[in-house]
Amino acid sequence: MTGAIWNLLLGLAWVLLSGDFSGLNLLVGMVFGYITLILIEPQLDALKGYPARVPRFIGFIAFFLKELIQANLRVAFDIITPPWHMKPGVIAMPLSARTEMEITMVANMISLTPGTLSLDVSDDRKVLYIHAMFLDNEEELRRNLKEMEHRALELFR
Amino acid sequence: MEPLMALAIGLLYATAIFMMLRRSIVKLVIGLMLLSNAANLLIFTTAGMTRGAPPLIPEGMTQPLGEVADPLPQAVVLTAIVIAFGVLAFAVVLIRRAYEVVKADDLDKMKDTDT
Amino acid sequence: MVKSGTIILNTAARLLMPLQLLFSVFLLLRGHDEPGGGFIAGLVAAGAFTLYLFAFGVSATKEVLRMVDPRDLIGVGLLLGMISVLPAWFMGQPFLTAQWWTIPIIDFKASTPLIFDVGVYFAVLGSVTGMVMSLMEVDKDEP
Amino acid sequence: MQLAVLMGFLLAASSPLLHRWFGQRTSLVLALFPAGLAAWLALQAPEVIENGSLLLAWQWVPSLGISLTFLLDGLSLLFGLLITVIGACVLVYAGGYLKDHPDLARFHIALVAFMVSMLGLVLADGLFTLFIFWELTSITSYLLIGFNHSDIEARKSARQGLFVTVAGGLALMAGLVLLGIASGSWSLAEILSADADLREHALYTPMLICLLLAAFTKSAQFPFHFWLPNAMAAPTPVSAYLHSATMVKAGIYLLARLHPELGGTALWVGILSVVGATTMLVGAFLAIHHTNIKKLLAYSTIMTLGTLTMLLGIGSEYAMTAFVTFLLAHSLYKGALFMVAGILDHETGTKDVTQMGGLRPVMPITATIALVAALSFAGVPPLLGFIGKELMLESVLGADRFQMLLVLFAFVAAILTIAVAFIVALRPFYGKRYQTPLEPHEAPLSMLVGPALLALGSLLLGLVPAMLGGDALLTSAATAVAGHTTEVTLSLWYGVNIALIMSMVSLGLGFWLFKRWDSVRGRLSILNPVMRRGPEAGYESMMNGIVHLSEWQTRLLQNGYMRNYILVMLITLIALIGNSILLRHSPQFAFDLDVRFHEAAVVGCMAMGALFATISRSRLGAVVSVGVMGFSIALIFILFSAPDLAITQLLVETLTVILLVLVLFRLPRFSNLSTSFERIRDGIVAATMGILICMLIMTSWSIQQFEPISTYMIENSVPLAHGLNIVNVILVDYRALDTLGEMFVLALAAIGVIAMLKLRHGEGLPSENGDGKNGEKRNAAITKEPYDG
Amino acid sequence: MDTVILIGQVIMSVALILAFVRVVRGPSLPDRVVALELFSTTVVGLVGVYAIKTGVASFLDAAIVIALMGFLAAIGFARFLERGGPRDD
Amino acid sequence: MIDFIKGTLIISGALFMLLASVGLLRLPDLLTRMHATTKAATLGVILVMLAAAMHFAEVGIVARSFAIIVFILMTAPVAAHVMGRAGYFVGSKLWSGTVKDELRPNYDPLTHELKSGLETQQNAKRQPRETDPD
Amino acid sequence: MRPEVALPVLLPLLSGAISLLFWRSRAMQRFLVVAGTIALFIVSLWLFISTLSEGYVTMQMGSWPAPFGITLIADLLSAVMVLMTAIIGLAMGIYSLATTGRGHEKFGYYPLMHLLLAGVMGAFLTGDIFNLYVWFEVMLVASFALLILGGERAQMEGAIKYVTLNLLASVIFLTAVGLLYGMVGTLNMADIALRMEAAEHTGMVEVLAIMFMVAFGIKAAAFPLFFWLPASYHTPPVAVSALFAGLLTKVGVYALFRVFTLMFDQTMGYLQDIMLWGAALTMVTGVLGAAAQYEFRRILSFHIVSQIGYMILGLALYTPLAIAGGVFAIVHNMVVKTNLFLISGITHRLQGTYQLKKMGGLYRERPWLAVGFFFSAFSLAGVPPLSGFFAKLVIVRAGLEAEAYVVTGIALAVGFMTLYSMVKIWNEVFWKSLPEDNHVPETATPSGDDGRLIRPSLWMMYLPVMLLAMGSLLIGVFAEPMMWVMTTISDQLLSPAGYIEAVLGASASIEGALLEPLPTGAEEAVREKTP
Ligand code: NA
Ligand code: NA
Repeated sequence: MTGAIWNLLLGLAWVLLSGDFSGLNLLVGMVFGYITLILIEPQLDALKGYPARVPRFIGFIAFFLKELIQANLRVAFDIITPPWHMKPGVIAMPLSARTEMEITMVANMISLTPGTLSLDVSDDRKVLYIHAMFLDNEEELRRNLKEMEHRALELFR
Repeated sequence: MEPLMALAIGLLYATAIFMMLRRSIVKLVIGLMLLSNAANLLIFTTAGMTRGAPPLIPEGMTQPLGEVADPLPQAVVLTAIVIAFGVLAFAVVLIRRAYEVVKADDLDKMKDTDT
Repeated sequence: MVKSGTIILNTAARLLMPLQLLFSVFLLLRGHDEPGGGFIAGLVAAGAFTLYLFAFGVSATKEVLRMVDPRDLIGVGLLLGMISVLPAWFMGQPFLTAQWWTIPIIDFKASTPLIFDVGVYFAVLGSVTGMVMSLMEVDKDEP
Repeated sequence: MQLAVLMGFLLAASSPLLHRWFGQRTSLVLALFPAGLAAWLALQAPEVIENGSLLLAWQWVPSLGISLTFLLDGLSLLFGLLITVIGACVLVYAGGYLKDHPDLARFHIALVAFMVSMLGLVLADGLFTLFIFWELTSITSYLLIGFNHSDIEARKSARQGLFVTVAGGLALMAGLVLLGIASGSWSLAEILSADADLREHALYTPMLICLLLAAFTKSAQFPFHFWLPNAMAAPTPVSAYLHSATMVKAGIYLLARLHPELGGTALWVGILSVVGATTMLVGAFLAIHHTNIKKLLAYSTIMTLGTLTMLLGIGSEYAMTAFVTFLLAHSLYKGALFMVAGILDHETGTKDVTQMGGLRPVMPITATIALVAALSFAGVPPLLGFIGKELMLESVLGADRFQMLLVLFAFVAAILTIAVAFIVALRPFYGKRYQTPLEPHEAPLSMLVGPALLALGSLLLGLVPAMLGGDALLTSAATAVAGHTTEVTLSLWYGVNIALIMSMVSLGLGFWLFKRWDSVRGRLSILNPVMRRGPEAGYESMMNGIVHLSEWQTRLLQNGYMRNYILVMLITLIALIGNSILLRHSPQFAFDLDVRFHEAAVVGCMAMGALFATISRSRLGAVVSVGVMGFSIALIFILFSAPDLAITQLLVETLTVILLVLVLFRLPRFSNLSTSFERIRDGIVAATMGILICMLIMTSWSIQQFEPISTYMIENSVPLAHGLNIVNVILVDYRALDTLGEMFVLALAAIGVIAMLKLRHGEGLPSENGDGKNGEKRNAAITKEPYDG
Repeated sequence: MDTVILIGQVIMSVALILAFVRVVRGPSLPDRVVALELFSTTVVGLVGVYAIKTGVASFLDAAIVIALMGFLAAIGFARFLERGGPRDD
Repeated sequence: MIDFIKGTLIISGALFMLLASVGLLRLPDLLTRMHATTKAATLGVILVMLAAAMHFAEVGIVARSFAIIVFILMTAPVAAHVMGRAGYFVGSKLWSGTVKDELRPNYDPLTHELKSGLETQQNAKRQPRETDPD
Repeated sequence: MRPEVALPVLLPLLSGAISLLFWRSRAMQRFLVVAGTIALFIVSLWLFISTLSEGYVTMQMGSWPAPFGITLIADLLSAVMVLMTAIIGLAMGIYSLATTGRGHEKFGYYPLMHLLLAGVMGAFLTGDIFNLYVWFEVMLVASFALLILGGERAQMEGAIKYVTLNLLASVIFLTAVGLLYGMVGTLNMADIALRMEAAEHTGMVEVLAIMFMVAFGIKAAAFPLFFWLPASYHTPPVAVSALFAGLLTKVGVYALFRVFTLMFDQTMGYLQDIMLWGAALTMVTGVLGAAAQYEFRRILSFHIVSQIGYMILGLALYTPLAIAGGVFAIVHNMVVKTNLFLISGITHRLQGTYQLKKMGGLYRERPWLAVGFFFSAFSLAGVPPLSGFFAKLVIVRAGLEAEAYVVTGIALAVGFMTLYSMVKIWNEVFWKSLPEDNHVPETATPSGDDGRLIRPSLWMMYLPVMLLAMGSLLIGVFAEPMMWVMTTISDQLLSPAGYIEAVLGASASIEGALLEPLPTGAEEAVREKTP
């Protein structure tokens, strides 16, 4: 993520320096920034793996959007058709993610996807408490969540 | 549009004044917030409202394309909003301190300095 | 008392604050031509610090600000505002008459209105941050 | 001369300095000043007598008609001489009376300042100059009466004297302005010499009433007389000078001064004769009532002042002659008697006449002076007082109106006066010797010179009236008062007439009364309840009334209930606007509704947000609701072409909500404190205001007929200001001064907030620990703790 | 296209109103705050549609600001709740 | 064609927002309502912004639209998390149909400690919450 | 390019900003307050001299021609107000050095003071109605902050009322500005004056006049809008009270004078009576309010209200002489009322209380203080030949000339009541002996061996007091030049053409401002801009 910020920063710096505040220019700046980051990756630990992540990131977005739409449709269906079929509940999901950044990403993904909402992380950061709307099939839910976590973590590792 | 706004602003003034007449200092502050918003909207409205033509000039031109909304009331309201924000922030903290000192959210308990 | 901002909030704040600050600078610099300007930018920046304050508390935010007290920011802002008033005087024009200079190398148009807007930015940033910060500061020492 | 008068104020101010140089002899040094002035006046006398008047021009504030021009005619010359001569005597006397008093220097400041003011008063030609000096005499008199300021009675009396005279002063101001307006001039000389008859003027009556009020209060006419006896709380030299010889005669002076222009009408004659006569009788009667020597003299002064007023009211040529003669005689003997009273008080330690007696052997000179002065007072030939009384009775007998009443009053007063004179002058010195608090000795020379001189004056002017040009001076004065030439020839013998007979009879009766004084006084005490309800009681209840009124008003208006304040303000606004737009004019506007659904929805959300914020029972519900309103407003700004505004509104709204939330945490929940009556009342006021505002917006928007100035701003935004965002260009260029002020507002609010939160409980104030380090330490200690969210 | 935009605006306006209803109904503070969040998000949508309708891209700047700063209020309320403020207030 | 896509995006975006608000209004408790708002509203914004991006088809504006999408995606879940957590901890009532609560037993309302439950290798039992005492 | 018209605003802003930047350095702030106020005094004097010789001095800020930019303009009234403000500021600067606690110094006392002065100056000099609002707010927020400095209970209670009611006034002001702009499309006051003459809806003109009257009436503390003043002015540190007393309400009065002579002169026919009775009731209620009080500063506060009545009476009578008198009263009051508050501060320092009943003995103890009080108090009561007398005389004369007998009578009676209160203070504080039970607190009186204040700082408190007392006397002695200035002011005010010309140029006329002729017909009369 640091890499992304740096990339954006560089892009903006480009925009500023060139004095051309158009979006096209920003995109150009971003591209140049990306190239720069590839070049300086070896020097900075924080940037490790960033260049490689960008393609994976785009793939992830596609996956994520699919999930998002799916989830919404299901929720929509349940909202509009009483009586409610949902079986909400709070479950604890053991986390593979370790760093704060990873945990946050995973938690946010989960919040945005299938009928799940991250409530909190335990103090020892081992467990993420999730409010789920459809606990009909808890095992499948946990599996899906794990897959989501796995895909997200791929981006960072 | 302006007549509808006039009605709404009238309502805003009324609610603001009603809140300012309460005994609770919290309500008083909410009243002040409503009041300053109402005044800002009033300035914005009386000058006339224009749809979809912000006072911006496109890049590379010297005059806007066609008629644009009057920018002056906007600037005036912007100034007024920020001023009102400063004043309200002050008022908000003031009621907090007043409550700390007087220990009551009741203006009737704050009349010792007058009588 | 509940413990400090959660991991999620903290991380988000750490991510969002620089983004918001950057965005605020963006708003500041293009304010003369597009929606934005010193006030808006200053408020966004103040919002950024507020987020950071909520997530990490006062002392951590003070560390981020290093030795700079919000009151210094206010002072700098006001002073910049005043400084932009004066150049016209030396040119024999009424106060606040805009002066425009082109900085040669980067072809950047500097002007007193820009300095003025930057002054506004700092004054707003300092004021709002100062208010929120001192509110939170005193909140802690009471039951 | 003006310079001399003004220098007098400097001299007064420098009196502490003089005390450092001359010590106890300062009084003598200071006395040189009035003596010099007296000499100067005396030198002018021939010219004045020759020409009638002398004008010494000196401008001050010509645009207001205020000049320092002095008008020197017979009247002012007479008064001027009295003021300066008696002033010199009193200064010398005071040097003895207040010897070693720690506050003597301050006394001199006030006394000299008073003397100068009084002189200015009688010499002033400008109406407002007269007023200025008039007020100065009141103020200096206040300081002198309150000389013993640690004594509550002195303070009260000083205040009373001041209030009564200043109240009159205000009437004087009004009267003089009216006089000026009516006559078209602010100069006495011009007014007196003008042809126009002010008596016919529409403003005559109000003007006269104002002026009379002024004169009556200053000269202690009934029913304003009560302050004068109380003023006896002043040191005796003050009483001698201010409250017999000079200041109290300022009102008389005013009447005399204006008599040629305003006198002689039925109103004038009626008021002056009746009030004067009443005052005369009341004064004389009350004098008998008291045993305090100074009070006796004070009431007898009131009697004299009444007499003088009455004479001015009668207004005949005789009366004029009597007026000037009586005036002069009274000043001389009463000044002397007061000083004698002071000597007695000083030497015996008491002011009670009944506690003195047989003092003649120990203080023979004083006794002689007292005798001479008292005989003049009593109107015994061959003293000046006799001539005065003779003329007075003559005038009364010749009065056109109220003749019987005046004669009766005058006669009774004469008897009482004689008794008083004997009580004052004979009782302490003759008869049985009483034990007094102090062992009496003859007074020091400094205290004897003054009264002796004055007593001598009474005697000599009686024996040889023409001496020192007495006749000429009085003629000149009488001429000035009458407004036409009035020859005064004083003589001890006018032949046997009714006046003489009355005089002699009264002498006898007066002596009889003196003999039976103690028993008469005892019998008079049954009148005490009546006297307690006199004018002074009226004054007291008025003073109390002011305080009660004040308390009532404060309870009514400034009652601490802020909603009442707001209500009053709003109702004022509503009433004024409503009256104007609904009753005086009619609102005119077109109701042209061109609204899209989403706009209506947003405006509705905004309005409902506001409404819910007011009716919500939950504070944070209200805050959220206000947030909704804020977002709606932002959306309205967007929908109507104001992106900058929308962004600002959004940010401000968010930050306001955050501040509120931070603060509300500390505050209690909403509670319903108002009654339903209050809610309905407030609701009506609020709704009325809302409707008015709605109407005003419609009207203002409908009647726009001018090109807005922003057209110029739009046109020149790029060419001249080099900016595409016109709103921002306005903010940082066209109207940068607004923005400059605005950023300071925000900064100020922040300073205020920070100070409010961090500077507290006396923390950091000098009284605590020097420089407020403790507060810092406390905060520092706290910030070390882990943040608790 | 205009019709589509109009329909979109109407739908979103209804969404705004419904969100506001939740603000009014509460019952607890978190409910209201969530409704406020939704309100602000809906405003972003409305602004987007309005930008399309008018062709003024500058309006999107306001949307950016809401997207970036709008959630601060919610965080403020959360802090209030976590510090022990009454939730049904 | 472009117009059709734009139109579809706008209408569907608007419908998702409506969906979110209907959900907000109709769903039974705080947490379920938050499901509706976070997901549906976010999606709605995304769709509308995609439409805007298509409409303007200028790089700068497209970038802005995407910025909005990114920002919403970054902030919405954070807000939801913070609010949900706060709401849950201060005791918002859960819907009676709630089938499971693994958090409650691991949370100490006095110290505000939140255990993972993995300390003792013993997972929390299914334990719907009692009605709120407040 | 006339810098002197802008410098009185810009200098205190600059010194305020610098002072704020140096908030850590006490010495620097103390230096700045002296240097700043002296510099301010010098430029104000410069401005005064310029206006004396030229009548009007203007500057178009940012070189934008009027009415498009913001015009700063000084006529003689502005210049006099500016000069008086600078004098008060200087006096307060010196006085504050001796009275301000370190805590206050650390938390912005001096910057607030600079900026308060800046706000006041701005209000006096601006020729733009919205800019006037901005300066009002600068002044107001600075006063808010000064008012609560210290955070005592009384301060908080007072501040809530002060803040609320003043905000109400600000909102009314702002509302009026909004309606005004909607109607005439301009903010420049000279331009407004021109357009108002041509405005078609006289009812609306009248309503606007009323709104300004009420808004400024609240700021000026006129009846029945004064409640905030007696509720709050006695609560802050005394230097702050004095500053407020001298400056704040006068700005409201100034605004009334400005607005009703320039913009709304045609409404005076109707509003005159309202104002006249408002003025009379202001005088009476103010002075009556004080009668029952026994707290030094509360008495003085009520008297501020009463004196405001005199000033408004001057405006309400609306004759040349009356207006001159009104302005005279403003000038006089600024000097004297400030001074009385300063004196109350010294007495408080000496005796540790503001309660008259607990004080006493200062006539003997502190003769010079007594002299200072005596002059100021009796000047307030209108005793000649001090400044107050001339103010009163001019107004009374004007009132009687205008045949407003009742109101003039009230004005005179109020003079008497003023004396009543002043004598009460004099009797209690100076003449009466110190009551046995007043144990002067240690903190209030850093005392020497004889119980007297021996700090060197006392002279810094005395100096301004004596100078201002002297000022009151000098105004009286030099009443003629004063009157010349006042008459010139009233001439300028009553013939606003000069002002308008100074702002807009000689060719100013309303034709240029009018819109294209509107089509006839009721519907079209409504402006339609919406597409
Ligand atoms: Na005019
Ligand atoms: Na006019």
